[in-house]
Amino acid sequence: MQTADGSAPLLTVNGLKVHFAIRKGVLNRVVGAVRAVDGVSFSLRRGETLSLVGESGCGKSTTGLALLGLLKPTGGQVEFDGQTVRDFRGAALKSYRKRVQIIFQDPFSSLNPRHRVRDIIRAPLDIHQVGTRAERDARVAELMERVGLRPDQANNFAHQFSGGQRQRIGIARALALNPDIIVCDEPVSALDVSVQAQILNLLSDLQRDLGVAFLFISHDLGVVEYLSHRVAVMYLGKIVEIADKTAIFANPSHPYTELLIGSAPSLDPRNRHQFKASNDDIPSATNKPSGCSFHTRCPLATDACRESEPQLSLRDDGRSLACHHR
Amino acid sequence: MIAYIIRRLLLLIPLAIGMVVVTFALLLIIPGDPASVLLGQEATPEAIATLRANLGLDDPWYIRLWDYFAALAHGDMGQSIFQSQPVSTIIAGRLAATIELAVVSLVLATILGLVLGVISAIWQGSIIDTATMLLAQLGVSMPVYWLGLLLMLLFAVNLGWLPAIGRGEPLLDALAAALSGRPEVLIKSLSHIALPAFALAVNSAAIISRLVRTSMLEILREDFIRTAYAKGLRRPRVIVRHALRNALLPVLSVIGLRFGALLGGAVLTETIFAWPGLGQLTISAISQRDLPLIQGIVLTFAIIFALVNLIVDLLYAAVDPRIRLG
Amino acid sequence: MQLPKALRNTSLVVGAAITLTIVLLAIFAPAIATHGVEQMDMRNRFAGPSFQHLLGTDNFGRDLWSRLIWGARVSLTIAIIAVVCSVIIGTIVGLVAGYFGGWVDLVLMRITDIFLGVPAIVLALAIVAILGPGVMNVALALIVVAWTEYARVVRATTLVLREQNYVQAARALGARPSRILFKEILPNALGPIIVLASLGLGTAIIAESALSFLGFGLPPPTPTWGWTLAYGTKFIRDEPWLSIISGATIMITVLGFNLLGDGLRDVLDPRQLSRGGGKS
Amino acid sequence: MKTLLSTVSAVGLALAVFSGGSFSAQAAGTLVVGTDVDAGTLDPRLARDSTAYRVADLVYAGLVHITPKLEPVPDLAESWETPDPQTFIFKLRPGLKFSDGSPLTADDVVFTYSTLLNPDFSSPIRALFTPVKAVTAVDAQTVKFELAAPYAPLLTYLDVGIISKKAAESGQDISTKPVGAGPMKLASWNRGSDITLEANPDYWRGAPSIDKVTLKVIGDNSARAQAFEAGDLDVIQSPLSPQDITRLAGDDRFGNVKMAGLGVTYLNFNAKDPLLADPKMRQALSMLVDQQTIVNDIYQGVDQVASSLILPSSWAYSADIKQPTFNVEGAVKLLNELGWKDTNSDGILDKDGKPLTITLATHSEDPNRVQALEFMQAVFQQAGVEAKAQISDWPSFSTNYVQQGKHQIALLGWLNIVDPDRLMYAQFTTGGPTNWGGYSNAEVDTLLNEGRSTLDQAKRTEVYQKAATILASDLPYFVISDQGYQMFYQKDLPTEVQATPRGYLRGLIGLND
Amino acid sequence: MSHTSAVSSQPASGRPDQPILTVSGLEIRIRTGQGSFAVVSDMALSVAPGETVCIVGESGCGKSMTALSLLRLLPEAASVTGGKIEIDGVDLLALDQRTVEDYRGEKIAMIFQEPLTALNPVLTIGEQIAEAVRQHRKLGRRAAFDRAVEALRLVQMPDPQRRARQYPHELSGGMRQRAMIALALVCEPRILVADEPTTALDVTIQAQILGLISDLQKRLGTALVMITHDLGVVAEIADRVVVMYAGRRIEEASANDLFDNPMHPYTLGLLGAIPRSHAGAKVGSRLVDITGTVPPLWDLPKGCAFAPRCPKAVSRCHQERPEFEEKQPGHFAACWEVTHANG
Repeated sequence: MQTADGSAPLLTVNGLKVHFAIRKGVLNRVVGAVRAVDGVSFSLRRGETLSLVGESGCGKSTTGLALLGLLKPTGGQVEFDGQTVRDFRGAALKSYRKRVQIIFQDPFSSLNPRHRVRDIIRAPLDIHQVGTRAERDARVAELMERVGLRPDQANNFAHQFSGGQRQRIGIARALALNPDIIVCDEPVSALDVSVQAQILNLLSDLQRDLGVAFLFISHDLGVVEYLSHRVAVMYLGKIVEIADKTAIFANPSHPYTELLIGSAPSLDPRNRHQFKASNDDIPSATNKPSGCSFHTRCPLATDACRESEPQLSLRDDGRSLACHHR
Repeated sequence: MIAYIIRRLLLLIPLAIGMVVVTFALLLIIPGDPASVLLGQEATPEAIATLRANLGLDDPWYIRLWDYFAALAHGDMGQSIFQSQPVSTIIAGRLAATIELAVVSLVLATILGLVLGVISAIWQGSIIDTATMLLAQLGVSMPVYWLGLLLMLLFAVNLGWLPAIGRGEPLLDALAAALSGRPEVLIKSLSHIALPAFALAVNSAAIISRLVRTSMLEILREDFIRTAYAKGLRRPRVIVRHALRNALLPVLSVIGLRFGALLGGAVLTETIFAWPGLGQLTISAISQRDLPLIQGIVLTFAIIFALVNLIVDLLYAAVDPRIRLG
Repeated sequence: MQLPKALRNTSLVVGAAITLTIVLLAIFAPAIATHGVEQMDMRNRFAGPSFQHLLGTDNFGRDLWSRLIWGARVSLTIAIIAVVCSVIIGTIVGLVAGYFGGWVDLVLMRITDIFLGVPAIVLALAIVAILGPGVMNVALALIVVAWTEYARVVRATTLVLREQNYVQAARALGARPSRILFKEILPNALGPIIVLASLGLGTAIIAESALSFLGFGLPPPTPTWGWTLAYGTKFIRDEPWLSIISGATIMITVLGFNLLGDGLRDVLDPRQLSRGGGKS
Repeated sequence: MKTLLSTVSAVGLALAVFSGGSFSAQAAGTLVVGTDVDAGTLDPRLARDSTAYRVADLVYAGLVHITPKLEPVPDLAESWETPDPQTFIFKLRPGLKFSDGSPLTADDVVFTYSTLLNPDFSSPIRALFTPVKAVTAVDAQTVKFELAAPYAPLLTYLDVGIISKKAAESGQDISTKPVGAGPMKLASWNRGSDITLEANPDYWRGAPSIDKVTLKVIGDNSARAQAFEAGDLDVIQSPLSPQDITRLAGDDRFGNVKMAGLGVTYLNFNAKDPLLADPKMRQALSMLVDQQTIVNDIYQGVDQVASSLILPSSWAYSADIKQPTFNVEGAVKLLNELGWKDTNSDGILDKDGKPLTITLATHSEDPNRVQALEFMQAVFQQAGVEAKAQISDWPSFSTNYVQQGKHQIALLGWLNIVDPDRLMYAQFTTGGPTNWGGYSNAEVDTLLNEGRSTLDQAKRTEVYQKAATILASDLPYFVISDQGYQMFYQKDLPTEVQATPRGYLRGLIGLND
Repeated sequence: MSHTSAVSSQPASGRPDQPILTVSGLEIRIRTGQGSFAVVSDMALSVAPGETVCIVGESGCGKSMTALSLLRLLPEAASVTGGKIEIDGVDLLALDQRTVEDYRGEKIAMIFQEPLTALNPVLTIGEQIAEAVRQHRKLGRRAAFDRAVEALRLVQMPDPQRRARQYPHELSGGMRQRAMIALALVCEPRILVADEPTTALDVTIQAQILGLISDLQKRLGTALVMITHDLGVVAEIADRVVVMYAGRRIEEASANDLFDNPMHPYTLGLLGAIPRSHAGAKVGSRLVDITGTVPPLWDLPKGCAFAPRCPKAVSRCHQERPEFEEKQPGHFAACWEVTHANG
């Protein structure tokens, strides 16, 4: 698999924020905010896979939804192909919608149960009025084959397929308009291991053949390690470390990255982790700890961590890190 | 919590204004005029005109509406055209009777509904279940007034067990009388309310029993029921403490809605059983085009309905710790 | 897969059978009616069931059987018009309120609350009093009362459906709201709507009869069930047949719609549709 | 039916807990009377419903009292004289007292009538007193009525209850707290439910033999009848459902009074409608009204087939005056003569290509009228007249329809016809206030004016019979039936029963005439 | 009979203890409108005190049904139609309902996958645990509640006094699962059945909970039956492993043996499909792709259920179902293509 080239990034996210209001009182005034995504910056190059990894509630999915315009960002900028997405109107927005697609986690709820597979895959073509009707149908058949489905199943409904096959349908839909970027929101976490492997292989084949870039959102380090070029680790709405895959896995720098990788079970019973029954809990985005939000769980935490928030900064080895101690 | 209650009560204001305006508009275009009803067939056109002017019916609609709201702001619902009494006095006199009827039949409906619903859920698929649910189906399929007449025919006329019509002492007074050694007063009051309350309750009992059944069946499939069994709890305890308590939650919100339906159903029931409540008053007010009275009744219904729903929501929050009102 | 399941649902089968029977009777009323619907015979009032009069006669000596099956036409027509219009209005309001949210939702739902709050009887009587009795006006009176329920249910369903990933997917593709509402959301909201509508038909039939009972129904000699029952209740003491048969006709019809609705609820339950293989 | 009921009765066992036998409201010296509506007011000047009238009759006393034979006899007035046809002078009894103990004087009478005559007071009966010019007190015991024109019916209208001027002017609400000089006084009034009266020992004839009268409001006629049968009520009276009447009459637990009433049920032809302008048309359509069936089958024989505008209960009645009678062939023949023929054999008569279509209207509150209308419609239809029914509730029917002359044929009724004038003058004189059909006939105008200006009963009889004869062929009204009055009572009542066609209750509390 | 061979042989881990839980020849069927089909067939299991046996497999393989049957908690449509479940030599299936209820929580307890739904939302944590105590111990309300707090302390619930008075939704996922474990262990059962106890948790919390479970197991000497789909979890915690496919065991071995020397092609495939750097496999190479899907249980192929997806399948595999037999000492498999190493 080719790693991405060093050309200009296709997508640049700068200080993205998504806050949800907390309302209270007689007049339902806004009294605070859940800072689900709180200043996230990264870039994505053509044809590469960048993974957003982190535990539930860290804001990785919210980031993905905001990128697609499914949630309204509270702040920050998204640049696509040199243009700022928030300025997009009319045709520009339409073309952005065409070039950035999404694959969802849940293969059940992501396909309309009342539509036939043909209609589901053709929807992007219909909406953007690509080609004639016949051309669209031909494209549907082609896509189905591409993702490993039999085109003669086009008239079936989603519930007639297994989870893995549904995920293939979702992928075909995302591919229909030949996008530059596909946001994959936990695309395999609902699947059994054997099926998960099929889908991961398919995704990696597609990237190789079509040069599409993936923003891969996942909590599963194994999957991330398998598929990514670069990995961004998120914790409570912020990226704490972002680096090449090998750097992250071989040499995790942020204490949280370390904890995350160290928590993944091994596959070697002769070399077990001695997991501690410790009880430190993940704080929630509603009441984030002050300073470095990881300090409540961090073995290295000092007063500085409690008081000031470390910024994400580029280090000599090419990784970006947000930690006072590393 | 207090803020929530205040906010809900404030929301009542636009609702009430809206309802007054809608009712006003309806009454404005309904043909027929209280002046001529008041004066009877023999009235001369001049007399009708004089009365119209005296009643302010000739003023433009916006002045009449404004006057109404201005008076309402001072807590004055106006004077009934026909009963030469303040609307508030008339309604206050009738309200207690209607609420008594609605509450008694709601209690009746809830008890019946719960017992039948739980029984048929526990013995799902058995003859008891089928019979209960068929009964429930019949209950919702019967026109209330027909049921009322049949009940009256049977219990009051043919069997002579219960009085056909009218109301005894108000139940609370009757209760007090019974406590002070005059049980016959209470018996009389109960005997009067039995038929109308039952006729009114059948529909709601049927609806509640079906809901309880569905909700019970759903709860009985929940994981925590399995947990309760896994703890070694006996079946009756699981059903009462774990299943029923949770199954009551959806029932609670329906009871609020049913209360509204009961108030509506009271119109027919009260007419049949000569129950001196708001329902009867509504019919006569409409048939006399007693505008201020109709407005007052509508307003009263709105307030009761809103209050009942507020109480239900508060109860809901009290019973279900997951609900936070804010 | 669905058909045998549907057939195994007793409620559905019985409900459909009753409904179908009534509908067929209504459609073929001209052929099935044994007597003229307005043919009076004052010497033969309140006759019991006999070969000549299957269900006896009414207070004008008219054949009850013929009147009831002709009445089925009227009652069903009114109920269907009322329910179809209520469904259309309620669905559009519910979809729009649920999908767009914000102030659109606020305004639409307050309007719904107002209609819900004004006692149904006041609304219905007002409509009939203003417009005078007539099939469309009686239906309109029922619509004004009934549409709110559909609006509320569709709104609640839409609130759930709009968060579904397939709706998100369509939004991400830049689909217009009309496409999302009518192609993505509506088909999935149809289940509860159909269920509600079939229950609503029953409610409409009862409501129409109640209007007639209060004297606001269609004018005679239209053979409405409401009038037949309303007359029946006048004679309930001495001639109970009339009110029992006409009441039972209404009850059985409503029962049919209710069973049908309940059966459909079971069959169309989305949880059952989406239930894949068993969990391990 | 019986088997069905006994099956259902099993369900009733649960409710039997409440049953403590029968709940008869009857106790010594009390009377429970069923009534169809609650009184709107207890102010006799504003009374407009039967209950208000009945209560007022007990709580108040008027100058005169109207006997069951419709004759005015002295009540508060001891005697009266008419020095000329335009002056009535009443002498009050000495020592009259209101139920609150205060004396009743001529001032109270003057106050009662002068307020009643004030247009702003909007009394529903003001129209009856239109010719009255002034009411004055000659002295504390004497009241003088001065008229603008001779007005024969006046005396029969002077049973209006006299109210206490002092109470009214001190701000007491007469409508809810009545003060009268009648045989009873108000004890309690539960709106919508019941009105209880107790004996007034200060009544000039002394306290009645019944201590307490309760009027129980039960709107539904059948329900009221059932409550009576269940023993909850001692007395019920018209309006009653005919089918209940038949049953109750056959039950020997109950006493039964049946008499000619003071009301008529009639068809109001709109003479201004082009279709109905020709009396011949009205005659033809009248011949399609099967009075016999309507009266016997729908009204179950309680009412009587009417033949003219003069009621059988009236002194002016003559059996010789005849409206057209039911005759379908005759009607069709007449219609044919008028040019209406069934040229296209669709069963409906037509003329100039237009079918003969007519709208029959009534109001929805009275099920018997609705049935009568439906029946007539069927007969019209059979005779080739396309008849449409229009039924709406009373306020829309009266205000927006009949009173504006928008109807073609309306089925209506008049009540309280204590004098022939009351059914004819306002209704048929040209431009009369209740002449909704726009009927106009100079000869009738003259006769009716004459009828009210002479006090000579023989003369009046002649005049009214003449007018009625003309009207029976001109047919602005077709009178279908003369209403009957019916009362049922428990046979174990403590007093002797004397009924009046108006349903007043004095005859039940021991105050027989 | 195949199952007897599996049961008669002692677990390879070499524990001397008598098994406290023995399952043999277990068959579970589900009734439907059209008849019934087996979801678990010929299942056998034997667990000693302090031992951990993992049942591993993908969705629909019958592992959860097996777990539920151990407490006789099968859903209504399912029932045990054959075999034995013995706890301390007593056949659970032969007991009357009341005695089974006495066993639950007292002798054998269970932890479920999703602690949010497995706890009653309207009762506090403390109430729910105390309820279990009072069901099995003659204790007063107060004492039972104290016992519940103790149990919460045992599972290292922070601030147990306060948490005991909270409702499930007020706790984080990790704390809920701790509460669930406290609930299961409060009456010190000899056997603990854990059905995917960490699947719903984040990876760092999963590590804590796995640590907690094995910690407690060692301290209390509980026999643990763990149901999971995650071979990583298996590698971390299991003494012995049973791999299931389509309602049947296809391989059973000690954890070490299984990961060192997986025999059944399905096990091999599962291991190869895990995208994780582990012994021998290099990340970035293509994942093993088990083609196709699990066949529906009501329509199983005639021979080996895995044959249609098996890269090594021969014609015999499609005709005859392979016996589940000991291929090496303590290592069982059901596959025609795996030969007996010892004979």
